[in-house]
Amino acid sequence: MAGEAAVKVPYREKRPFDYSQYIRKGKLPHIWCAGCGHGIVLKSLLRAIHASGLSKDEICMVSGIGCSSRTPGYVDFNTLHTLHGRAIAYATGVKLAKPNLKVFVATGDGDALAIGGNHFIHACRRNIDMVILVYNNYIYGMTSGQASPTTPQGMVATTSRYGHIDPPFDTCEMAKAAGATFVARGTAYHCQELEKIFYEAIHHKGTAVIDILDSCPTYYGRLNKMKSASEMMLKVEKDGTVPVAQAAKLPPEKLEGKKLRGILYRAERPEYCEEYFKLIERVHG
Amino acid sequence: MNEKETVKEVATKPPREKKKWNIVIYEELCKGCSICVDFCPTDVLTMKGDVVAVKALERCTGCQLCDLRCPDFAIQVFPE
Amino acid sequence: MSDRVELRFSGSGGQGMILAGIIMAEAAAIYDGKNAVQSQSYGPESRGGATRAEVIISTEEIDYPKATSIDAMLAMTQEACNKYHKDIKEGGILLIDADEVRDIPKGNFKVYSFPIIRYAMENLGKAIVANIMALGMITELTGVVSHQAIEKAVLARVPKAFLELNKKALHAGFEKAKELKPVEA
Amino acid sequence: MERKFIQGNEACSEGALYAGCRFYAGYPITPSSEIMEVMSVRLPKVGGVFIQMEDEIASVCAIVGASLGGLKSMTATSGPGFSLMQEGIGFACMAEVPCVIVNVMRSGPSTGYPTGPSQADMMQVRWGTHGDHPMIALTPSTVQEILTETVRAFNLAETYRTPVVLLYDEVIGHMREAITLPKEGELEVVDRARPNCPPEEYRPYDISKGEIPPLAAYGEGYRFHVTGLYHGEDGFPTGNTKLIEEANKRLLSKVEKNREKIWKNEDFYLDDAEIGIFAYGVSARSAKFAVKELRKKGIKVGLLKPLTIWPFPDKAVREMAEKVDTIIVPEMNLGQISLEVERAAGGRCDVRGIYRVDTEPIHPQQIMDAILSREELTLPTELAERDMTDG
Repeated sequence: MAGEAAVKVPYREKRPFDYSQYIRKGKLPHIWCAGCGHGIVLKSLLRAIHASGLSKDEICMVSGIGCSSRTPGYVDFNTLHTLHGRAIAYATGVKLAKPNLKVFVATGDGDALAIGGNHFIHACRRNIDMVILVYNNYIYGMTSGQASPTTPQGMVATTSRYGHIDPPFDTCEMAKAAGATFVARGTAYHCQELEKIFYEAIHHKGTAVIDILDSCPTYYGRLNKMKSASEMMLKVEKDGTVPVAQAAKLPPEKLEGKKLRGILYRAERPEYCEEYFKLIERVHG
Repeated sequence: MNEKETVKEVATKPPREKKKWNIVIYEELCKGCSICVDFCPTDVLTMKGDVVAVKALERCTGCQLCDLRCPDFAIQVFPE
Repeated sequence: MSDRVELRFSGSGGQGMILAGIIMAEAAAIYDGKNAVQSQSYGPESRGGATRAEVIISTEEIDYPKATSIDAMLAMTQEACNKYHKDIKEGGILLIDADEVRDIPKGNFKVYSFPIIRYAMENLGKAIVANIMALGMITELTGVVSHQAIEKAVLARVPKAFLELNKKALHAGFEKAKELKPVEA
Repeated sequence: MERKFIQGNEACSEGALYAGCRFYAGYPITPSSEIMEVMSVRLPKVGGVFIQMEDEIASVCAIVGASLGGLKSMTATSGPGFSLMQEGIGFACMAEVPCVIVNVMRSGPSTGYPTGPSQADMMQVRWGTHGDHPMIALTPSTVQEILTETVRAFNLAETYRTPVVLLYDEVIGHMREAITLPKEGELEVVDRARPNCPPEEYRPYDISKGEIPPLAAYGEGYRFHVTGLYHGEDGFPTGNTKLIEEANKRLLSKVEKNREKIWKNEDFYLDDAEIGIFAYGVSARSAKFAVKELRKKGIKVGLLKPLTIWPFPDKAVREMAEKVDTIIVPEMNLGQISLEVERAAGGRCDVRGIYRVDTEPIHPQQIMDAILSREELTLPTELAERDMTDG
């Protein structure tokens, strides 16, 4: 059942939301630059987690290396900050050792799709239960602005000064093709919609991949002549995307250059841990 | 949902005395990105040097968008 | 040196040489109460080409696990025979498949020749048990393990449905080896 | 007592299960694959988890994840895979996560000769990952020892909160010997220290109560943070140079300080030896054979066989060096451990190597010949001048 981004969330959180119940004491301010969307994404996630009723002890958040991968350090869960690209592999070990944990992977476009591409597709193939958040800001932020596997063609990075010629990956298409059973795209700009996508992803059994368009004003913005974080959010996240439900009604020319937003794909398929524990029962004695 | 819908939602609530809001800014957390200022639907906020400041609290509708889009946990809107 | 006995089973991949080696070693180590080490050339050869398994048997501790001077060697193909016979010790034994190994190597060792594969095919009905028959012959020619031990070891390793067939092959090996005379150089 | 005739690699799996290993993640590679094949069959039967990962990098990461989830975890590989695992091993050292990595050495560098034995990963194991780091590596040379040393590898990993490498060559991994399976309780099995403080007080790297802090498991109420960055006792990244230096030093010292407890050697005819041999793995078996033969000829040769190669058995080598004229180091590489022996001997005696890198194990005759005609021995440092075409 593809489509339907307008998910009903059975709650109306009292505002303002008390983030401090999830943020580790003394860890703010975070290291992210002014205008970086990662904080918006994190806040959306925390609200969704709260709505889902998961306790902090039930959650494990694993990350690799990069700006987004600093997320676990701030949140009061079981947290693991690992090697560049390898978060999903570590998360696989944690999940199989403690299948009752809800495992989140905080990763970036470079971390998940370049150095960690192999682990990414194999997690999708196994359909192991974890929520993979790809903070996609089109650039390597931590290492100061090199091109990533999602940098659009023609854009500038510190390693593509003459305009990037590599075609980018479409995170969602790749996740779907590799076998992920929940594939969605959200943006930091549409933070409430993102919260709902997270909420749905948390309740999904299997590999959930969310491509989160998010901005890096410090490098991507500056190198590509976007004056402010807000301008980037409007150009890339607001005007660059169309809700999947609306897209069906739009003529092709209106969709050109736009990315679909919302839950793009959802399927039911046996989940890896459940299958393994069935196997244990089968051969146990 | 976008900010316009939120505004509408607030606006269509049964007529009653206009609710008042307090905006709390945690200056030590604000990095001055101005996202909250740029996206405030009723132009409540402004930049004062490197941090955000309230310029017209009376216009605040309590939509919370400044909080929701603040990457730095630096602004919150409380009902009075 | 001690009573160290070194055996080498060689042939081509798929002829069951490694299994023969394992069974021989188990006969010694599990059923005859001796020490045994089995090792093998483990290479592309194991999927065809020349393959070899080595078994060292001794009542004492076995240190070096590979052959140093071979007491008895089985060669089921010409290629394996050519490649591996050089380590046979003076007075040692080389058992060859008569049809497969036409060019008999020269050396200070006794060569016994018997059409093992043909015999297994014609008289036992399956060429696949040639390795077990050869195992019987090596047992008979060397006396390194007892008949009971090798029989127990064979029966413990082969599929249930083929117990009788393998037992027959093993005993055919014992019998035929008794009649064998070394090939005149 | 159950006597079984099994392969070295199978014995490794037996040892792992005996030690309580309940998680295996791996990727196939000759000559170690039998370990994972056996684990894939046996683990689910004891309620453990086996997963075949997409590569060796993923494998080492998964076992660290599972270990943090509270399970004793292992992987096995060979040289090329071990190279890929290095970053993950460094992470396990830094984050102090117990795990066992088996390296069944084949010839290299690169793909080399996949099915030929070697002992050429000795230094890769010690220094393969970047930065200063502790390392415990064990070198069994019999099938029985593979079992017992696998158990010991888990015990050391759990005791010292560090990765432990079990290191043996293809010959030892693939040969079969009769072994006795230990009964339950016969061998010591160590489990990691768990915290007993209230979760809110738990600090995963707090050394105030001992140099090896207890390790909580994820999902059991202790919501702690683990990172590969330099971290303080609370586990969170730090840029404090004093803390960083202390942490770096403690990582090494927690192993070095305890090396007397970690060392394990076997000696053979060393008491009156004039010539000593230092050998591990299959080379130790060749050496023992040679010692027996040479003793029959009246030549006073003895053998020191390390079961712990890292931390290096300095003390045992030094003691041997005080007794003998020459220490001979036969190894299937071009002098990795012989240099280490030379360092430990500290000029007390001559140290000479016998090297073989043609994918065949060192033949006992090679050792005997070398000892009988000493001029054929090579100084470790003379290697470059040697005629390398000479077998």
